[in-house]
Amino acid sequence: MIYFKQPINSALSLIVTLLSIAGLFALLGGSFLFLVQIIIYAGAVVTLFLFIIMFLNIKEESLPHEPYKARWILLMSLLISPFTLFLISAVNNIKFASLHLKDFGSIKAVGMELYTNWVLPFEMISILLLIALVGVVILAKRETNRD
Amino acid sequence: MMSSSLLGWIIASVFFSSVFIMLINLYSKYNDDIPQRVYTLLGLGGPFVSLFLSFLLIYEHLYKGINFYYKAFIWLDLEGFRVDASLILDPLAAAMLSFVSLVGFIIHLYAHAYMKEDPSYARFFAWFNLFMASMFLLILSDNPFMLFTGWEGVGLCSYLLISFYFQSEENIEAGNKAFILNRIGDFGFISGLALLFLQVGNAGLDFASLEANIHLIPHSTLNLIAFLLFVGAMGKSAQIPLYVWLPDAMAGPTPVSALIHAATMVTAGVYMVARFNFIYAITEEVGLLIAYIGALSALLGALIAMRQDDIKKILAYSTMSQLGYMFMAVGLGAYSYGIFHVFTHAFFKALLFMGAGAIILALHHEQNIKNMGALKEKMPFVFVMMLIATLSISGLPPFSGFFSKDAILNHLFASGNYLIFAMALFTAGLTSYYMFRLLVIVFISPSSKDHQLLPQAKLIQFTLLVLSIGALFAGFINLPVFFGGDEEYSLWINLPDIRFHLSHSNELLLLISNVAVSLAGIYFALSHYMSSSKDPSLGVLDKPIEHKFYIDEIYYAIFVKPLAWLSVFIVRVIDEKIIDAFIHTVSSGYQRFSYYTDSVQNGNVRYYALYMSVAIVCIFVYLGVS
Amino acid sequence: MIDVGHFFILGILLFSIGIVGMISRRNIFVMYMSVELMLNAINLILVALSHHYEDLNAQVMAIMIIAIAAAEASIFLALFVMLFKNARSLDANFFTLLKQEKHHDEL
Amino acid sequence: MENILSLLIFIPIFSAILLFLLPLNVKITRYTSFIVTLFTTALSLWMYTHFEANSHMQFVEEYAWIKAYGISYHIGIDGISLIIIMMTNLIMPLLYLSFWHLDRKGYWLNLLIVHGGLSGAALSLDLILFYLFWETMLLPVFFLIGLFGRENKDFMSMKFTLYTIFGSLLMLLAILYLGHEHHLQFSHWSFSITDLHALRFDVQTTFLLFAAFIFAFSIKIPLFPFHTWLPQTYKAAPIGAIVIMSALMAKLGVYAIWRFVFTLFEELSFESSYFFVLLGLFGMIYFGVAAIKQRELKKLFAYSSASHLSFIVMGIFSFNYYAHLGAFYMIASHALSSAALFMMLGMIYKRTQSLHIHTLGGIVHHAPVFSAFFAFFSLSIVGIPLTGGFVSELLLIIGAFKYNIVFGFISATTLLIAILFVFKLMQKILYGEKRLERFSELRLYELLSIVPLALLILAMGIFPSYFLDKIKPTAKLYTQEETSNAQ
Repeated sequence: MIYFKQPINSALSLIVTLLSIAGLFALLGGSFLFLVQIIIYAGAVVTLFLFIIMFLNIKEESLPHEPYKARWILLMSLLISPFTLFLISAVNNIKFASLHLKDFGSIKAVGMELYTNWVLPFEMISILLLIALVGVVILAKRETNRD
Repeated sequence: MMSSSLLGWIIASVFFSSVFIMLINLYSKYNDDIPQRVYTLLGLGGPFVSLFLSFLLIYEHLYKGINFYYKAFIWLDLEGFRVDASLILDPLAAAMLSFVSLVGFIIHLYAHAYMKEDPSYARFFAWFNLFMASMFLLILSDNPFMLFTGWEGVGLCSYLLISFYFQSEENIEAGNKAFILNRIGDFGFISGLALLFLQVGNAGLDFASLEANIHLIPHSTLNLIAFLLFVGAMGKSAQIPLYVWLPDAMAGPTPVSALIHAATMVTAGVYMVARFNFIYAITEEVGLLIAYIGALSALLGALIAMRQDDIKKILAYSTMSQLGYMFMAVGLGAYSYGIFHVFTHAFFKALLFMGAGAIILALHHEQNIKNMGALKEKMPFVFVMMLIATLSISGLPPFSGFFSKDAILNHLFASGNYLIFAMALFTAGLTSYYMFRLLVIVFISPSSKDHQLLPQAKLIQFTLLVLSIGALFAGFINLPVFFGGDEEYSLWINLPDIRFHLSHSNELLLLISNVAVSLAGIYFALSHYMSSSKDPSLGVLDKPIEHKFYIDEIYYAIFVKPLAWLSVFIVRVIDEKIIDAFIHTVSSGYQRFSYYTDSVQNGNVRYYALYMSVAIVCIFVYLGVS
Repeated sequence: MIDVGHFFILGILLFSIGIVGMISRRNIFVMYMSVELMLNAINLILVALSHHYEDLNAQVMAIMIIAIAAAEASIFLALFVMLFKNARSLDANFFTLLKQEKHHDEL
Repeated sequence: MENILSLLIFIPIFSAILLFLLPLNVKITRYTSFIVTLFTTALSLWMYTHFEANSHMQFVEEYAWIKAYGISYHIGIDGISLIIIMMTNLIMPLLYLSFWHLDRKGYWLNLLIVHGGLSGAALSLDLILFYLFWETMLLPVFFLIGLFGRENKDFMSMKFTLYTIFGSLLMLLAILYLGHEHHLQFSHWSFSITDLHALRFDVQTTFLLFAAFIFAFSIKIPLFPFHTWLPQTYKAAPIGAIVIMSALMAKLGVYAIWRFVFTLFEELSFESSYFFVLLGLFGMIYFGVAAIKQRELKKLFAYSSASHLSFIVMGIFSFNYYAHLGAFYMIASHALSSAALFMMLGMIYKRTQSLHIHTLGGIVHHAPVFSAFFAFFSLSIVGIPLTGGFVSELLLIIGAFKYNIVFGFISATTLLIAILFVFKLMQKILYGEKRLERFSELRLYELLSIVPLALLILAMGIFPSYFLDKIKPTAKLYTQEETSNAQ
């Protein structure tokens, strides 16, 4: 995903990744999350993404010129590897139980949780979404061409 | 000893008259003009009261034979350092006081006539009276610190009066030069005083206590002190090497030259050495040095005076030369003769200057003698007066100068310092030569110009007349034994003179030789200048004498220029290029450092993330290692 | 046998890839996608934790994150549109408004 | 009147704050601040008459302030702080008077704050309190230069402030270290100099602490080679700030050396006296020579001030009675003279908008009264007899001779150094070519602002005994201690 030159390729591979993650959610018993991931992420967000990319109709020349892309990625991977390795080794030290599929994370259970203990944050999220909506409209409508 | 507050009033009357004139004058700058007679009243009244009081006290002193003192207040009282603002009238002070107040008052009268037309009349008298106050303080003080106060005061007034005509920069330069050279002398003076104080000051700082304790000081230190004090005298009394200010000081009004730079202030050095006779009596080495410096100054002054054309400068060099005589005397222990010469010199030199002033005034401020000539018929009175004074300075009997100069020459011969004696004798010849040169060129030799003379004020003539009496007869008060007197003046002054006995025949021989040398000088002058005012050639000496031996130029090259250069060097190079540059490098080092750190913050969010992850990685590496 | 630990490891790897992409690339779209990737990595870990502790709170948190990500995505994209319109560029290096103008004071 | 010292410090500061907060116009501000300074002057005169001539701290006030760290509000006055306080309170109202025409409110307020800061710094006996006031008086000067200065005022106000703050920060470190050390040695915190006096350190620590203090103070004074901020700052600063810096603040640096460095590091001060006497003499000559060729009047007098201050430092490091008294006396006499001179420079600047020697000349033709006063004050810094300068120079020279005969001779050159430029200066601007078209005579308020100074300078020269009586015991106490240490 991070290597493609064209953003559209990246976006497509992101969809693949997100769908895979959705599958993993299902494996972990988050059936509601599985749905949410597919609908919102893969369905809405990335689609919006693709839509925007196409809408902008980005030409080859307006893409950034990145001659040292591979080098950057390699170096960054090397740089970040201690971090990753450390975390992995830390996780390896913990004894985890194997996956035990139970009826856990069903829509009902999550819904109960959401509307009892988490009701206030939930409402706030909705307001946040509303604000984002209004903000986007304002941003998009603004006369931006100053030149 | 008797206390008398009148002593204080001698100073106070002139001091307050000066202060009042100053205040009224400053006040008048805001308001209408104050009539001149107010200033005249104050300016002449002050010195008159002083004169009156002085003679009252001197009369009492002579009549009853007691010294007066007056303690005004405690000036400084620190542990072991007590200076009183106190005055004393002993014979030495009385001797000085007598002629300073008398000549001072006469010159005040003269100045009144001389300065009448000057717009700065008030300023002149303010400073003139301030000078009188300082001079009285110098004479009457009973401790060296008060003496130094007066000493600086006269120097300051001298500066103010030299640069009196401040429209011309030259005059101010002359004033600056006078003050700075005097200050160089003061540097020595105050160092000497400080050393003196540290040696014996705890026991009291008046002259009497110092004299009582002087034997406690080790000889080498005392020599140093004596020398340093003499450095002060060098500056004040225009001796080699600090004499160069005196000729330039003639830039001031003529009464100033007469009073300050001939009769009184410049003799303060001699007075000071006489005051410290208890030191100089036991430091013969320094005394000899003083005598040699005096002899050289006398000779140099006389040599330069031979070829000067400015009438006042001739007199200035002549003053320097006469001061040299005084120092020869006091250096070799003849304090009373030195003071006696100061006394007679005051009369005839003041007379010379005032006569010169009368001529200058009459000739519309012409000072070059080469432009004068044949004035004898036009100004007969002034001519007679000048003749008396010239004969007196040339040391011809029975004029006053003869007695004092003869006494000094005899003493020099008797003390066995024949080199000094020879120089002094030669100088005596030169003196009569250049003085008659002046007299003849001004009054007798034919003149190319026809001068329109201004009328003479009666007051000026009167003052000249009074002084001429002094110049004529002042010598008789110290009639030597040889002439049947008993040196009453010297006995009265009562200083620890060193006496040498000369045989009668020796004395006669000396007398003849002295007079003969003077006559020879007169003869040469007359023979040459009667017919023309052109100077005869002196061979190789011509140029150096004309250029005053290049001393001014040498001083300029050695002291003034390097100092100016150093000043610029310090500011431009050391301060700006080295120290400040260093500080700026340090501070701009911070700036440059910030420039580099600033470029890390390049506004590119990716890099910020990079730094963050680098930091995070570092933390994790650290955690992983530990 | 696959256990919860492997999910963690996957999450960590995804997160690292996100960081690498975020820093290495200059294309703002790719950078944004890297951010999304990191968010998802965190979500994955949260859900794995939720499974491990059998606690639903973590799942709720993941839902919150998704919601916020959605809001954020809309704003991001609006901004991108604006930026692209203004600058005709997708280069992150081009947008350095955060940077202060360099000026040389005396001293 | 037990709290008279606090009144002296806080009346100006509080009135400044009050005037700042109230919406008053410039005129009322000016009148109020002038009356406030007159009031503090009256208070200080009252205190002067009640000051007993002994070497103890008097009018002491001590309240705990921050108890946990032993910081107390501890103030008191002795002979040397008396000089500073009296000079501050005498000069400030006159300074106000000489700038009566100025119509900027901030000017007056800043001056009031400096006034309070100066008094506070001169009275504090607690190091933290001292540091507080030390910085209090710095900031208003920063504003004065930055707001009312000219030419490159921004740069110079920054340079001045950074330079001095850099010095005082080192001092702050040293102060904190001292308090900490007191905590270690006596197990409670204290910053009072009477307590810190008892501390003992090893040689190296003493040296470092000593150096930190000396560094801070020698920037303020300034001593060679920390003087390069001085001429340019003076050139850029407004006259009010210069009067304060030259007449009062610089003196406060000397005072602080006396009060803190000598008290805390008695032995080291004594051992290093040779170096500082030499530095003082060197500075005196160096700055004096530098002044000769200066053509900007403020810079010229900046160097001249520095020269005199180096001389004062020489005096206090000579550690004998006469030199100390001379240094004290010169603090006072030079404060008066330099304040008067800078005030007169301000008057020149007001009339001609220039202080460059080449543009001035022939003032005496237009304004004889002005010239008379200018000449008088110029002569008073030269140390003409009958001015206070002479007495102090005499005592300093005697002190230097007592310290070392060679140094004595060098110190006696002070008679020469100042006149070299003062006389040239008088020649160029008072006399000389008539370059100025017009130059109005002194006005009444200007006269009122300098006449008291002139009278005081004369009084100090004619009756020094009267003034010295109050400070004699202080000077003696220290030298006695020092000499007993030496034996």
